[in-house]
Amino acid sequence: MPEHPWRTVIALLIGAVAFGITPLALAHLWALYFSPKKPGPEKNAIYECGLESKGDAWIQFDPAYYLYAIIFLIFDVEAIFLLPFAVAFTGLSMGAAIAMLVFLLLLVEGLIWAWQKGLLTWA
Amino acid sequence: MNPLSACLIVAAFLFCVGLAGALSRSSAILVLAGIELMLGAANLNFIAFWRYGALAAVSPFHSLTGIVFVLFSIGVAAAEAAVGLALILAIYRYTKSCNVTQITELKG
Amino acid sequence: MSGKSMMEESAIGLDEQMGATYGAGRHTLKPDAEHESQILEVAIGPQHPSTHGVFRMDVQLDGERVVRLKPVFGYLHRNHEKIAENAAYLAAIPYTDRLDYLCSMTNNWGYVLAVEKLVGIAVPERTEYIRVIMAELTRFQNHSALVGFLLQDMGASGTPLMYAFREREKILDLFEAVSGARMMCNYLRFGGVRVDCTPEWLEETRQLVGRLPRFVDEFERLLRGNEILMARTQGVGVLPRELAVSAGVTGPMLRASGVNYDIRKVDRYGIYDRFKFRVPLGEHGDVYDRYMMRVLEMRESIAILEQALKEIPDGPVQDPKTKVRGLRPKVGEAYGRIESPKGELGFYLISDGTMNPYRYRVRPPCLINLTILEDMCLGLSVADVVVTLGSVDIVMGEVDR
Amino acid sequence: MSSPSIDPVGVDVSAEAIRAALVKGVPGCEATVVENGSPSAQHSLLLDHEHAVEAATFLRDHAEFRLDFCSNVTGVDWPDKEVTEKVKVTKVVDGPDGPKEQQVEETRKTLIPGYLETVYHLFSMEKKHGPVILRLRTANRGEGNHLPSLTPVWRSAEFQEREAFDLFGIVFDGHPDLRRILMWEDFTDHPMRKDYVPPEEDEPVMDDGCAPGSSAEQGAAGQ
Amino acid sequence: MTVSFVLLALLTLSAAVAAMSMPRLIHCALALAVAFTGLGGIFLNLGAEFVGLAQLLVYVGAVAILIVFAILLTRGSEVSMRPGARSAISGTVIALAVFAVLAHAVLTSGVSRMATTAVTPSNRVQEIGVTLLQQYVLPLEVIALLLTAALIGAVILAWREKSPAAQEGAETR
Amino acid sequence: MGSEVMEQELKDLKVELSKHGIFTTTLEEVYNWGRKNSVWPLTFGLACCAIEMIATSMARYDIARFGAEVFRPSPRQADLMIVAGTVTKKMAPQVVRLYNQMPEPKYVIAMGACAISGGPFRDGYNVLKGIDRYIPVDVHIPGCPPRPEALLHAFITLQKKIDAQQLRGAGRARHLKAETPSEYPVPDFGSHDLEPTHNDEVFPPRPESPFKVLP
Amino acid sequence: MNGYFAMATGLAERVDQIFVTFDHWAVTNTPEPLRWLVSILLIVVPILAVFPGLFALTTVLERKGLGRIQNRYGPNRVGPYGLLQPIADAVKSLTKEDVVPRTADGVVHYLAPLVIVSTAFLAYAVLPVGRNMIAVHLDAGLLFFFAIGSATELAVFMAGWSSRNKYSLLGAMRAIAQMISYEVPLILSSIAVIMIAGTLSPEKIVLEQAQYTGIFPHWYVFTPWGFAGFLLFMTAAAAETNRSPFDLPEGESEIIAGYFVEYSGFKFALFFLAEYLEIFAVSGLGITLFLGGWSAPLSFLAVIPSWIWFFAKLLVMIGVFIWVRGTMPRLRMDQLMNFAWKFMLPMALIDMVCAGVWRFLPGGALWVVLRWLICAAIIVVPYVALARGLEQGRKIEQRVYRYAEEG
Amino acid sequence: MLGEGIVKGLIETARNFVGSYVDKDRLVTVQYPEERNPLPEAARNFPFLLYDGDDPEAGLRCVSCHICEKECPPRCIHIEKSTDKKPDFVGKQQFYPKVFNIDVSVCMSCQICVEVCPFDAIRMDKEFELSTDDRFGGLLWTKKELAKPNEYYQKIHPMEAAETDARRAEELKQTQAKAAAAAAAAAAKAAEAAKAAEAAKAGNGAAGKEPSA
Repeated sequence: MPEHPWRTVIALLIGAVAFGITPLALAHLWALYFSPKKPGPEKNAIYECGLESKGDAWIQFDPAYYLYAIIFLIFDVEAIFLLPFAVAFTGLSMGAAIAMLVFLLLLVEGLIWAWQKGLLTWA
Repeated sequence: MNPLSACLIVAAFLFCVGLAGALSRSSAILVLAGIELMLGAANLNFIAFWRYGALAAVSPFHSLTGIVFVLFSIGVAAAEAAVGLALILAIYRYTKSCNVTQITELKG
Repeated sequence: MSGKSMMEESAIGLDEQMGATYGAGRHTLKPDAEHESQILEVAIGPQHPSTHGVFRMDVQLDGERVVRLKPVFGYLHRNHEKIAENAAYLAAIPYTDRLDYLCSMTNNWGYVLAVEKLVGIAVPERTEYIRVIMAELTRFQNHSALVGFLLQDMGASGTPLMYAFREREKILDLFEAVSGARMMCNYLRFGGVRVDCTPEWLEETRQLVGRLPRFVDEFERLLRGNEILMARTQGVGVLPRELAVSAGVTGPMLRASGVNYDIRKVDRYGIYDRFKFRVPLGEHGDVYDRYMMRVLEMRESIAILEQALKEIPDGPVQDPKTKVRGLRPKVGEAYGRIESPKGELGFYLISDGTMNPYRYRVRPPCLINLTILEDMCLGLSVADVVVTLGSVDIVMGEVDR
Repeated sequence: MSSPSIDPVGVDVSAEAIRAALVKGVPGCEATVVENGSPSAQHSLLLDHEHAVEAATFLRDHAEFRLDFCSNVTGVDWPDKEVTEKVKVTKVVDGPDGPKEQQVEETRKTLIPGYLETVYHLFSMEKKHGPVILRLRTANRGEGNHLPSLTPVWRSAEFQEREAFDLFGIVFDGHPDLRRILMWEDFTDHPMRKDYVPPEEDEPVMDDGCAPGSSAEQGAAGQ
Repeated sequence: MTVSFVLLALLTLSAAVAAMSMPRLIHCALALAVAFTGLGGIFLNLGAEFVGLAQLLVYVGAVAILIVFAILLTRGSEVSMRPGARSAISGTVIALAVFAVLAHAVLTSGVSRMATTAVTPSNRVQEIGVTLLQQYVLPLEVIALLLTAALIGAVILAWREKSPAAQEGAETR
Repeated sequence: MGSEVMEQELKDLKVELSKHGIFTTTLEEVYNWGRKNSVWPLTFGLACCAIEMIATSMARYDIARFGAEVFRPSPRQADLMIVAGTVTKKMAPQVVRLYNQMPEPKYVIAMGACAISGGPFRDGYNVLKGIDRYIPVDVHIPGCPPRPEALLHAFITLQKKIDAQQLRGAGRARHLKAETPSEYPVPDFGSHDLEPTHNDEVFPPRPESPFKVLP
Repeated sequence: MNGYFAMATGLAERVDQIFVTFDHWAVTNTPEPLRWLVSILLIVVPILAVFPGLFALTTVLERKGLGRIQNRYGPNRVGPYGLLQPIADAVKSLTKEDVVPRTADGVVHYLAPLVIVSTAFLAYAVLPVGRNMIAVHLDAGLLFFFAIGSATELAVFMAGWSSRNKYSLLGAMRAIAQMISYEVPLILSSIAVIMIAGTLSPEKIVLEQAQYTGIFPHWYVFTPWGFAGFLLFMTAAAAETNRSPFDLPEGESEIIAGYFVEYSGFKFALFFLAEYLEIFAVSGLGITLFLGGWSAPLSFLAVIPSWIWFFAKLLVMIGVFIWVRGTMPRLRMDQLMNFAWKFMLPMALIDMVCAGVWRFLPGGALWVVLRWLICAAIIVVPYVALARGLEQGRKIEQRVYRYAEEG
Repeated sequence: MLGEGIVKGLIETARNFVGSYVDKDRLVTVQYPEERNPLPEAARNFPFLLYDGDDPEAGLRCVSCHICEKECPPRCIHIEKSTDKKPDFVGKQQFYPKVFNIDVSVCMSCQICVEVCPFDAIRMDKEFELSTDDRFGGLLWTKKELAKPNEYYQKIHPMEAAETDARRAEELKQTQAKAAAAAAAAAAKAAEAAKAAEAAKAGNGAAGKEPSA
């Protein structure tokens, strides 16, 4: 087992997909044999509180989401660098820790800047 | 073909797919995506050489260079993606288009 | 193909619609000339979990911010007025039950009061007390249910609503014991009430009223200090005082904006001048104030109930001179109004001397309180709109009649 | 029960007093007191179209009246009435003995043209008095169904005037958003008018021709 | 060269091709996410556990989201997304040429004859951390600086200056 | 000769059927058991009755005991439409559309006088005289409004009805037949009334009913 | 006496390791060519059986628990105590018609629930549910967990976008914004643990905590940074999994049912399954990181098998989630985001610094209390400051009301 | 302090959760089909027609006066008067309803019919378990379904029924007394007449049959 960790992960993935597909397939079979599907123009229209849906849902969206995504991306990358540091932390000297603190502070600076600019306030 | 060259071929193909996309697609976003793919291909090369290259055997001091390089590369790519997409957004705001050809046309 | 043209269309349409700004004190939120994101037009309702029935708001969203909101009514327009104009005076009483279907007793009272004005009927003393008791019980259950619904709109998984309905059921049991029905009591009559309440009933009511403060305490412990509730409601859906007055907003909503106007105090109808009770006033006019008005008024209702239950005299419950069936008022008109739990509930009657009212008009507090819905909601997010609507306390039966 | 029309401080807001103030304060305003025969004694003021908005603003801003709260707005339909009266007329009748003046009883039918009416119930939140009742009447029930809108004076009239437009067909000039409010847009009738006839409905009936629970006279009850 | 490698390479490459050629932008973005996942899989397959997972975390979890957002924010451009015939052909031709050169280089260089190490070089996360903080401190700080600069730059680019009133409101909050 | 073949085939079919018989029966039982115990209503209240419907889901009556407290706001996930209150003509198209958008199997409870027949408001010009003019109704609850217990009773009635439905054969449930429609035409807003005023396919509800629609 | 004790511990050990032993036995008794298959099946099948089972149990427990909070019974008629309720729901969902909107993007619409379920299952690969009971031994196990978790966002987006429904798209956007915002504090608050434990492997983190001083365990939740980290982690976890009070993406009262508005039948059930699986997984991770994983809360309780402890802790966590759901209203989008970026993120960073300080302060006898106090101060002072900032910045206060003067 | 109110709320819900196991007030569910809260005496749902004695036809109190039909706000009552008459409980000849239908799918349970009925013929039932899948057949109640004996009324509304019964007994007594008085008067008259003339049989019978109203 330990020598093939990914094999287990792949097996789990396959199992999980099968777990999802099996009931869907069963439901499909059920529909095939017993309960016929009855699609229709009204039934398969978009739901909107009982009204006919006006306009498209696929519209241009609010840029506020984008700002958060950028900040998230930056911090996600930061986490990638923090993780090895954290693992090695117990064996590291104070100097290395301070180096990481500097790394952290540099990023926090960006955060504080964004905060002060009012970016972290959802529009 | 040994594993290393297989990796390199795959990376080269990936790079070229990205290149083809970046060159032929008119959407600036996809151009950026193509560039990301090319960066990914480069990362793959780093990893391949780290894994199969002789460097690790030669110098334990440099055994992790490939990995660390990929980490840095990921960081740079992320920064690039953030700024690039923001740029596209900013351009889109003024030209109402992120079509590369249109943008150049508009600039005259 | 569709993308660009649609975007333009909606932008143009919006500008045109926005051109039509009007009205005293109407706020408008003009969208910026170049819109960052496209306007999303969403219909909230008529089937929506938080429109309190079949109400619809046509909302235009910029991201999640509301830039335009048009209420659409009429999904429950049941022609109450037309039906009442075709029926005898008595037959309208059960229909008033179904106006604001949470508060049938006060609706009865409003109508009966108008008819009593139109005909000039005196009401026996005991009846006045019974009416006050019924009205305040109604107010209590309405307010508690409203707080529950408001929290439901805020996304609480039903717990406050369950507690509110737990108490409401007890009050409905009382209503049922005296009038025979839980919700549609059809209890008040011109010059009286239909049947007297028994001493046992009064005793039960006293016991229940004694337990009600505990329930309000529980409610307050559960909700009052909750940071999420405060964050969700404070500073949201602000209704300025001047606009509230101009728009004819009444009831707890008006008082939350700081206007001291309670018809129980102003008109002193019934025997409300005999009871000591206070009128709570808000300062900010936001959702939190409106919510707190309800909670504080629940406590005042308990105070009135205690006094009324103590002082209620014996006596007849029906004015013997009044002809309940086949009432035929003189030619004339009358406007009678009461402080229903939701605001000023008025009935305007014109008699042409026949058995049926010539004109029967309900002045629905809910509908008029909705006038300023758009003004309160502009610039808020959908979540806030839902909460603001919840704090207005509407019942579609009354809005659309 | 205290009388609601007199405020405890003592500002007289009876229809007559308001009329006097209006005539003085709004030049050219024609205000007529409409008497109310019922015990409620809520008399009202009939205003002319031209000065209605001005008069309303005057009442709203008047330091003593301060009628800042327009509570109730409603339409009333008064259809054309045919009044039948018996009149004694002296006529020259050709009798067998020559023309002769004779008292003849004749039924004369006069058509009183109908009109639509809007009634506004005003109160004061500041002074806590009221009601003051204003009425506006249209010229007729057809083309002349126009009235000035008081929504610019009181926001609370907005939906209620829309409702009167929807159900009675009164057109309010100057209303910011006059659309149907209760019925759907394509609906063409004004159902609260007295002469409205609801559409024929297909009623399920039993074999013996009687609808479940509804007798013949009930079928006509909707009108 | 194992079966898993071939499968992953096929997945990655086909997803990449799909990402670069599908007409609907969102589909491209989703295919791109699959390509990134496949690439991460190849990394894992090559034994670079940390990097593979980091690739998944950053690319699938963040970059793909960013691209999706960017697409949703610039929706007006979705109209003419089919690659123009001429540019597509020229782009493909250039890319194929580049590929030919690269493949030739790979196959003819000494790499293809190089003896590959049988064992995976050690890459425990702890060692990565130590290496990072002992050998590459300066690049690390530079990356931090770069990220901060990217954050600020991207935000300034993407952020439309609000009206003064709105900003005041934002600040008082 | 033809008839002999037919007979033989019929016999085979019977054998085949009996083989599957047990299977079908148990399947039917499980199917009905699952459906009847997991009826999720649509969050959908129209008028007064809606308050009693809410009361039914509240602590005193607790419809959750039957597993039916999962009020789903989206018709896609709902099984039961409780038409709780007056359906006005303005609302009727929306109700029909919501019904249409529910996936099969779906059930309708007409709660209260108004939903069944227009009730006290049936003389109104804007009131639909019963929702069964446009969509098929499974259970009617008279009352104005019906008590919460009455709704629970109707719910139990519906459960019994579901339990009695067959999976196979000519008598199988409506939604299992391919030919029965799953969506009904949505009426249009006319200038005086809804058009059409009722749907001939569903109204009057039973062919053998003593009631007929007179034009 | 000693003998008995040894026997008891031996027996406890045996019971504790019963599944592991069975696993070994089964694998060794399988013919060689099939061994890999059996060993994998013995890992995959239990995961695919136990956690969906737990999901079924949780749905009914949640409904009953909410019921009890609300003075009622909850489901109690389907099967004994209503326990068969989820099975009825499953049968119903399975036989329900599947409606896909006409204008929807069919393929993406179909794939979304599958992707979300598969990724939810994958997270269990690195969750130690008992002593020696972990599916995959990964050096970077935690990173694997987070990397897999981040795929959920795309699945949610797929669901919301492909339906082409306004509510679902709004819900999806909300969900993504929320998930990315809370993923940062989620990772950062676990970094504090990693710093002290010095490993990314969940099983090693548990082993670090499964030591006892006297009878008390070394759970990280008992340190100031661990306690703060635990609260931060669980708050972020609730937000990551869209649990109340962070259930905005499916805020019924606002946007109908969020990103799965248009899903019916079993696809809808799959979303629910995935959501609960994520809750279990992330709660399990919280337990692993802060609550000592499968280790017993007191040393002498270790006789009870480790997997029982794990699931007991998991049930408690689920109970808390239900309890919170029964109490709280929902946050608003801006508040949610502000809370994430202006409170959670700074607190998580400070928590990391606190963990660093903890490590560098000496652990001598006298220092134990002092270290504790210093670290607590590092946490509490910013907490108060940030909480104040959140409250005062938004002018949130308990108000006092005046009454009209008697007239 | 941030979190204080939330903790308070959590405590409150926890109290209710625990309370639901120990406190009757915190578990208020009445498990309907098995348990029921007793309906109060005044409870009302739909009207029914009362009859005295055993025969629903003969004992029906309704005299087909149409008052309820006219007063019913939703107009759900449909009555057709008979052409012949039958005696009521005091023996007076009255019409009876040939058809008496109530469309319970329309009835709004307002009780106005009961209020206005001068003959104590219509009362409100408490029965509410009336769900049916039969839209018309099940919800249009004819005389047959509506007629319920007085005992039923006494059972569901004991106090009200006692009052009504007492009043009716009183009425009956008065009528009988009147009849007796009339009979006595007639007898006296007859005796007088007998004195005057010998034919008195016919007068006696007529007086007994027709009490003065």
